[in-house]
Amino acid sequence: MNTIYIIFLIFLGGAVFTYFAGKIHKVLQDILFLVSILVPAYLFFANVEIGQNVNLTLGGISLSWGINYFSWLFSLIVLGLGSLAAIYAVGFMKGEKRRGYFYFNFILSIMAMTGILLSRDLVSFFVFWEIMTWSSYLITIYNGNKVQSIGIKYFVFSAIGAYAMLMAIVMVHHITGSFLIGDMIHAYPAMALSMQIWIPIMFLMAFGVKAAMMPLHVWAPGAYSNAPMAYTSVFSGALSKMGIYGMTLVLVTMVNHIPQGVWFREVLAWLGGITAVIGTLWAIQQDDAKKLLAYSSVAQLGYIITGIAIGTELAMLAGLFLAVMHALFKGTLFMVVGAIEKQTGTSNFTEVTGLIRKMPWTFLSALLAIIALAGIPPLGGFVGKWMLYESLITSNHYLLVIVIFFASTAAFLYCYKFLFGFFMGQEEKEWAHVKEAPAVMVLPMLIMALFMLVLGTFPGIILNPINHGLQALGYADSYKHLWDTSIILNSWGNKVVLQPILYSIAGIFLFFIAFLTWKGYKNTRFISTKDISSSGEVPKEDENLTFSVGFMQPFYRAVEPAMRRQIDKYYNAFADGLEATFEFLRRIYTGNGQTYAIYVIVFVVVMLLFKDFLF
Amino acid sequence: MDSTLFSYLDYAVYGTAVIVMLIGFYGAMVKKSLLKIVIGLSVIDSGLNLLIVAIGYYKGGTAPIFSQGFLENFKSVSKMTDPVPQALVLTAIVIGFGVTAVALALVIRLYRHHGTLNIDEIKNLKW
Amino acid sequence: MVGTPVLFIAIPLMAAFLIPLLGMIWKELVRIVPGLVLTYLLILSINLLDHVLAHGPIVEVIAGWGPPIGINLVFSALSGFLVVLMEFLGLLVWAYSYRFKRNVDYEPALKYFLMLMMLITGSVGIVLTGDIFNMFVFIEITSISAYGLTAFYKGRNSAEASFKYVMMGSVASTFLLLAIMIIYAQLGTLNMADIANKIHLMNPTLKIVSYIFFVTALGIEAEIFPLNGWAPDAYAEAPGPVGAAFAGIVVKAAVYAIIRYTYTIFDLSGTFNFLIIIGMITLIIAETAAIRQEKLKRMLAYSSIGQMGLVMVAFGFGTEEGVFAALFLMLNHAIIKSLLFFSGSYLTYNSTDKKISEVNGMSKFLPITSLLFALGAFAIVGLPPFAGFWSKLAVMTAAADSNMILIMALVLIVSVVELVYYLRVVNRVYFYKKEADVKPKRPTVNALIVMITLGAIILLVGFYPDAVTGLLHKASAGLMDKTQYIHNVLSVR
Amino acid sequence: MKKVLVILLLAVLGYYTAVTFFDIGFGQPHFVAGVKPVKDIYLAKTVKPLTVSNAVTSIVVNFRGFDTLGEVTVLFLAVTVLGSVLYKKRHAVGERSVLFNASSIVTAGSKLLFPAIILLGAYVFIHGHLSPGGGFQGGVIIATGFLLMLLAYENYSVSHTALSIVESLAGITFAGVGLLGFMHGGTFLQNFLPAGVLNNLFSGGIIPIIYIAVGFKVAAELTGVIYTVLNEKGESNG
Amino acid sequence: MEEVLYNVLGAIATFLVAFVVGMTYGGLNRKITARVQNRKGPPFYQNFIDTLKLASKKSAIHHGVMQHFGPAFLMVTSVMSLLIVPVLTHNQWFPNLNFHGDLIFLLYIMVFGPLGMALGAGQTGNPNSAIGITRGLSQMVGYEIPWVLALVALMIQYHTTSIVGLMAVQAQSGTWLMFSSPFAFIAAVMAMLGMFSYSPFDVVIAPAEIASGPASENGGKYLFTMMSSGSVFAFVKLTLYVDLFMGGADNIVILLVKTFALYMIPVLYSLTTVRYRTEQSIRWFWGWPSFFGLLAILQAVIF
Repeated sequence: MNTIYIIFLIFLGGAVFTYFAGKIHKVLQDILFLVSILVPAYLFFANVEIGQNVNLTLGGISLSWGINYFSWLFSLIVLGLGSLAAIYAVGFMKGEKRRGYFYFNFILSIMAMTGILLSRDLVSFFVFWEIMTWSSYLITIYNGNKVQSIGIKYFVFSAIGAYAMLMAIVMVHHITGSFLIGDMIHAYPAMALSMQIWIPIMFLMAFGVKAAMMPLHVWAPGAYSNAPMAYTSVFSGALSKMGIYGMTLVLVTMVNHIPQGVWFREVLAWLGGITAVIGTLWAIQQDDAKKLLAYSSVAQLGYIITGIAIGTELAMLAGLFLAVMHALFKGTLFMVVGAIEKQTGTSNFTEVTGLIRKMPWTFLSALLAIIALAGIPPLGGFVGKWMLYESLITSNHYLLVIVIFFASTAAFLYCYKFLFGFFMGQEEKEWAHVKEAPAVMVLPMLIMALFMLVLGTFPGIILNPINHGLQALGYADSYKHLWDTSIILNSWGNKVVLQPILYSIAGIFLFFIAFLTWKGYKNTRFISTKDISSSGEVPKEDENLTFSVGFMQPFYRAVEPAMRRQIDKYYNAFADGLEATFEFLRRIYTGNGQTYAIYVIVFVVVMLLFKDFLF
Repeated sequence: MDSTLFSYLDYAVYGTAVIVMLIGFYGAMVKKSLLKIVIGLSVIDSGLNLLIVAIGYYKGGTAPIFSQGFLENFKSVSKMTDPVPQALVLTAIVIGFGVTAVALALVIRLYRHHGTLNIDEIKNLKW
Repeated sequence: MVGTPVLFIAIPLMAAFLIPLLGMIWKELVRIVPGLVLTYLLILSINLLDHVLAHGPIVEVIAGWGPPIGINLVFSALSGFLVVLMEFLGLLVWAYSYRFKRNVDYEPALKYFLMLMMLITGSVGIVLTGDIFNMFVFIEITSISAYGLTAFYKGRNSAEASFKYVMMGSVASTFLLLAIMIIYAQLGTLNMADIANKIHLMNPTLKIVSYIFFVTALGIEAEIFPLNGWAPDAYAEAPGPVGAAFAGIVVKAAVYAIIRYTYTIFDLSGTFNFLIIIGMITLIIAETAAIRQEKLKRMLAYSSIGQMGLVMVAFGFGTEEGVFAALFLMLNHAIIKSLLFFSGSYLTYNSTDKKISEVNGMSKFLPITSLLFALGAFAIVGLPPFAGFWSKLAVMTAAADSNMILIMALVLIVSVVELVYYLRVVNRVYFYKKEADVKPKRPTVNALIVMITLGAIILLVGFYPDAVTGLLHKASAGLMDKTQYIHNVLSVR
Repeated sequence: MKKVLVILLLAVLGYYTAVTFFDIGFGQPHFVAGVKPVKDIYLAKTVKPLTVSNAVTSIVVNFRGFDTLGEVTVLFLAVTVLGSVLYKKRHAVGERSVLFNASSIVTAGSKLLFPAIILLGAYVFIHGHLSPGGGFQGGVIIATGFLLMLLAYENYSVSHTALSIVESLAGITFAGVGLLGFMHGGTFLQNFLPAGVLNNLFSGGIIPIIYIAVGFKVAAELTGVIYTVLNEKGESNG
Repeated sequence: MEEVLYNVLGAIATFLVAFVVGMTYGGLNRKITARVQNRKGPPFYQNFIDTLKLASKKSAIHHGVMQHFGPAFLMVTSVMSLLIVPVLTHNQWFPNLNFHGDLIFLLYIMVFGPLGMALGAGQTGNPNSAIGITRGLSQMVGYEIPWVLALVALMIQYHTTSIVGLMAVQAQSGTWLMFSSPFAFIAAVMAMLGMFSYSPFDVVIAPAEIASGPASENGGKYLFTMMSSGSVFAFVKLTLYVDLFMGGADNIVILLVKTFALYMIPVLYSLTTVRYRTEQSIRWFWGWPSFFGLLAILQAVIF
């Protein structure tokens, strides 16, 4: 049997067995869970060859599964992050209720994402897409909070997207007579103009929803923050990348072939930019870490969308690199929040403070991830941002640069808020009992933090697969050509101009650590944060001086007029209006049998009157 | 018999049947009492049955019975009225009876449950 | 050959007449015999279907008179498929109700099972018969059993629901008879194949009028929009399994009748568009009404109506693909909606109002039932990899191939509405706190088995749709080929 | 308002229905040209192979006997539904709830008339294949007899069990005869008895048997209906 | 190897120059402010005395590791920016590590320090620090907009993202960019007002209100590091402006003249205004400065 089948069977069987294993023993359940994620991941990277295809026919539809370089790139995100998150989840879910439910859906959603990447035909693509949607939906509502508002909103948006995609799929099938993606791409240039425009739009709707693109993003903050953090790292890190994956495919294989494509790209790029700004502004205002990170995810996805939409080779490199980075740092950050929530029971900045000495390793990973998120030099985030700006400027998107730059500058605000809110500030007695999260949770975070560090210095590690992937999509090899011509990345490769700078940063840094930190640290003694001098008097032990409520208020006050109008409100008003209409419509059923009988006569009479028109 | 007069009679039979039906419909749809509604329903049935039987009629036709006299006098079945509508009407009547019986039983139940026969007050199920 | 189609009618009738006598011997027989009969008929139908798929349709004449003189029964791939479905569901409904009715006295139990069996028989008869008047008789058998089943429970508003049903049902039978008589008065025959053969001779106006009357009459059973006032009430007030039987059996038979008239008998031009229009209206109104429901069963009822609208739309495409999609939908709807009714009635077992809010937090008390309900909800909104997805895909493909883009979009938008209200209920089942005064009732073993069987079928069809698609393709090809049908029937002597 | 609307609607409906049937025409051949209506075949075959005098009976019981089986079932079902709808727990069943004040003339007359009515009914359904009438008509006549008795006597009662046995047996006979025909000739309800001579009592094969069964059944069922309704109690929630 | 040695020595020399100049400027600022306000004011070398005192102090306590890291981060940033910004052209004693695209790099590296500092200040647990930081970061987002607008305008107009490239452009054409791109210059200078955090944009430290804000819990060596890095950073910023808009400098005298001239803008402006609230200053930056920035971009795109 082919490895691909085996992978899916392990996933599926694993999901079911894991679900029921909880009835036998909890540890068995954990082990089964890990096995059913890690083994397929191993098999995938070890045994599945790129370019290999398997075909099968189901329900009269021929399905085809296989992998190319481009999807392999995303499988790195999905299975890599998925495996780490799985390990983390074992720690996170310890002692929680409904573990079987969680594990089941976790496995299924990893399977679905793998399936999406493996799909070479639209039907299995759609099937896996929907499985991904509902499994993630089920985890989103796992804790039972706000299931009706957040959960349904997520699902409705996903469904609207998915149905748009379904329409596109069947239209493609109508035109080409086949469900294969290859056939669709092949037939696309010869289609009628209206089809050429509508099919990408509908696909982009589907992908835009998952990638939390601007008018379709309203589900994301709620869903991201409501899911258990062990899953949200995958949700925000990997699942949203499926939208990016699809978007890239549509843009490259379809939109590029029509002259109107440039409008698609412009609109998408701007939507991405606006998404970034909106996400950032809202993130700054949040007091809940989960919400903050959720909005931040929306914003980060905006950058990625912009990069993909610009579509020059450099922009693609930037977008995909940012995608990988986003998976890493946002995965880490959600894990951090999860660890904190696990240890303290809350994820609210206004409640938790001063954890830095209690959870040093968590803090370290959070710090590195935040630095990467903010795009500050030594870490990988900077490389992606840099390429993005460069590509925006070289492709003449001047205003967009400003927009993106504004978003990423404003991102510092919430970055700091995140770090300060949890780790800094007064160390309160209330949290004195807090301990570092178990190793099984800390380890994945640290591994990812390490990756970010490495990628900042050696981005080629991930740029190489991206390059292969882009070549698979028909882009030219950018290894020499692009990295040479790029103003930023000139003579990258082995002899890197940036590297001396990075080394010198490291050198200076170490120097000052030696000069100031180490020596100072040795010579001074630690005193509690209660013992602060400058405020005139020493606060009492039970006095809470941490400044955390309304943290970024000055900034928020400045941008308030822009934030009064929320898209969310419009959607809600629309939905309420619809429901009111429905409420009115259903009064047709008056409950009076006579009225119903009159309806029958009305029906007959109307048909008789219009019979010449109807038949 | 005068042929024009007879053609008016044509209209009379069908017309009566249709009017009976319409009366039934009116009763079933406007009257408030459950019993009157049921009566209306069976009036519809009556009109309908009349209509159906009328279709089978032929001018000057005999009953579709091969009595001794018929066999001797006519020899031709084309002189007989159409037996099929009659057979169908038989079935329809019986079915109508069944439905009416059920409806009446339900009226009893409704009266027991709601204490009224006014259909406007029996609207617990709606929307 | 193990039997002929007439046994589907004769045996249950025989049994129905016998059961009161058997009940005098041993009361339990009243419950057992219908099950035996249904089991036998299920086996028989499967065998016959097998035979039919290999050798072509069976046309059976009654009383030795070949068409068009006598009444004939046609067991083709299409009707065979529906018969298997109905007998299967009937068996499940029986098994589900077997102990469900344990707390009921002997006498009502006897009547319940009799009516249930007659309901199934009537529906099977509608599907099998090749004679329009005979179809009328079977429709009446079905309706009267349905009236009785609807009003089965005392102390609820069931009589009210049933009375509305009776009112509309009698109007329906009036129009049906009128339509039949118009056709007879013109063509002098009642046999479907014969009518189809001669329909082009008919006066076009009369043809249209009779078609309108037919659609009105059958539309009441098939829950077409302005004619479906009875449906939500009846579904809501009938015993739970009966709701499943309505959705899975009765409505299917009525839809089959409409389709038979539209595809085979009449040769009018605008019928397909007409089906699409009424289907769309039904779909939209029903789904919008469903989202605002406070009672679980009413919600399921409206959903069922909506699904039937979708089936109509799919039939309205008028292509073989469309028919295939519609049949697939009917199959899925029958299975899934039955599961929903079965599990839903246990979720609200001890409540009088059957409010949706009363299912809150039931997953803790009824884990398997809740799981199956969720499975059904997911399947009916067409989420892969469950059964509903394939039919939705088929409908969409058919729509695209008929260039019905707008229809497609509308259907999908409405599906979103459907999704919302199903998910709301599932969320309540799993994530809300149980209300203190609600007492859950554990499902009986046979009910569990029935529900699990349905769940397994949903998964089976979902993961391996080939299990049914071959059959459905044959059935849809059979429906499309009108001349073949006429030939098959009329060549029998 | 509602009335006006209904009247308008009904006017349109009535107009179209009437026009349709006027188009068909009354009392003259209305079948479209080139069509050979089945009624001619029915009439022809009624005499020849079936040797039944009453063509309606031949159609009802033989050509379209299947319909009749269904029809009988409808009646049977109606009784079942009635019983189900009006079912009461044992302890709630008491005396008849609907009582009439019958004068002694009525009571005495009823006693006198009852056998005659029964006899008439029996006559009608036995001769169903020869003269107008048949099982249904006969059954109804018999049921009228029982109705008369029930009206006249307050304490007159019919055994439910007996009724149910009769109707079951009659139904079984009908279906059983049909199945015998199936075994004999390969089709359901096929005639397997000698046809006899036209206009004789013993003619028409299985038709008289079926009609007798139908007669019994209809009689039993109608009586059952009447009896059930008469025993209905006026109290709420039975 | 020898080159590396030169580089290291040169870097130290640059640092010293920057330190001295920055400190002096800071002292002069105090002096000028005092004179304008009709006070005598401290001597211009007062800052040197202060730092000396602070450097000689020995800290006895700390509030955690991050408190040590904070000033270090700040210092690293100052030095990094110093190394990237060309101080003097054609002078081997003032080497720089600039490379193509360093403007973007600089934009990011410049916020690295404040963020690190903010972390250090955060761990002290002093609420005043946190308040100051939120104000500072918010204000930063404010002035970054016109600043980036100006920079992007330059990048567009001269097709380079490197400081050296822009300097080369000026050398080639002989015109300073402040004349050829006046709008960009105006926007950049207005942004500079924010960067220096002098009045009216001094809500960040607001000495009388929140006890110097971020620095409030630091003393001794910590404060010394912060002050010196602040001085160096001021020098870096001024030099950067000179490089970008005023053609750079060949020798140190010209550099001092140009930088001092520029430095006078925020200093003098601060004397005429009163403190803005944070949101007021943010809106101020998003008003006219951003408008000029947009004009600059318009100019760059059109010409």
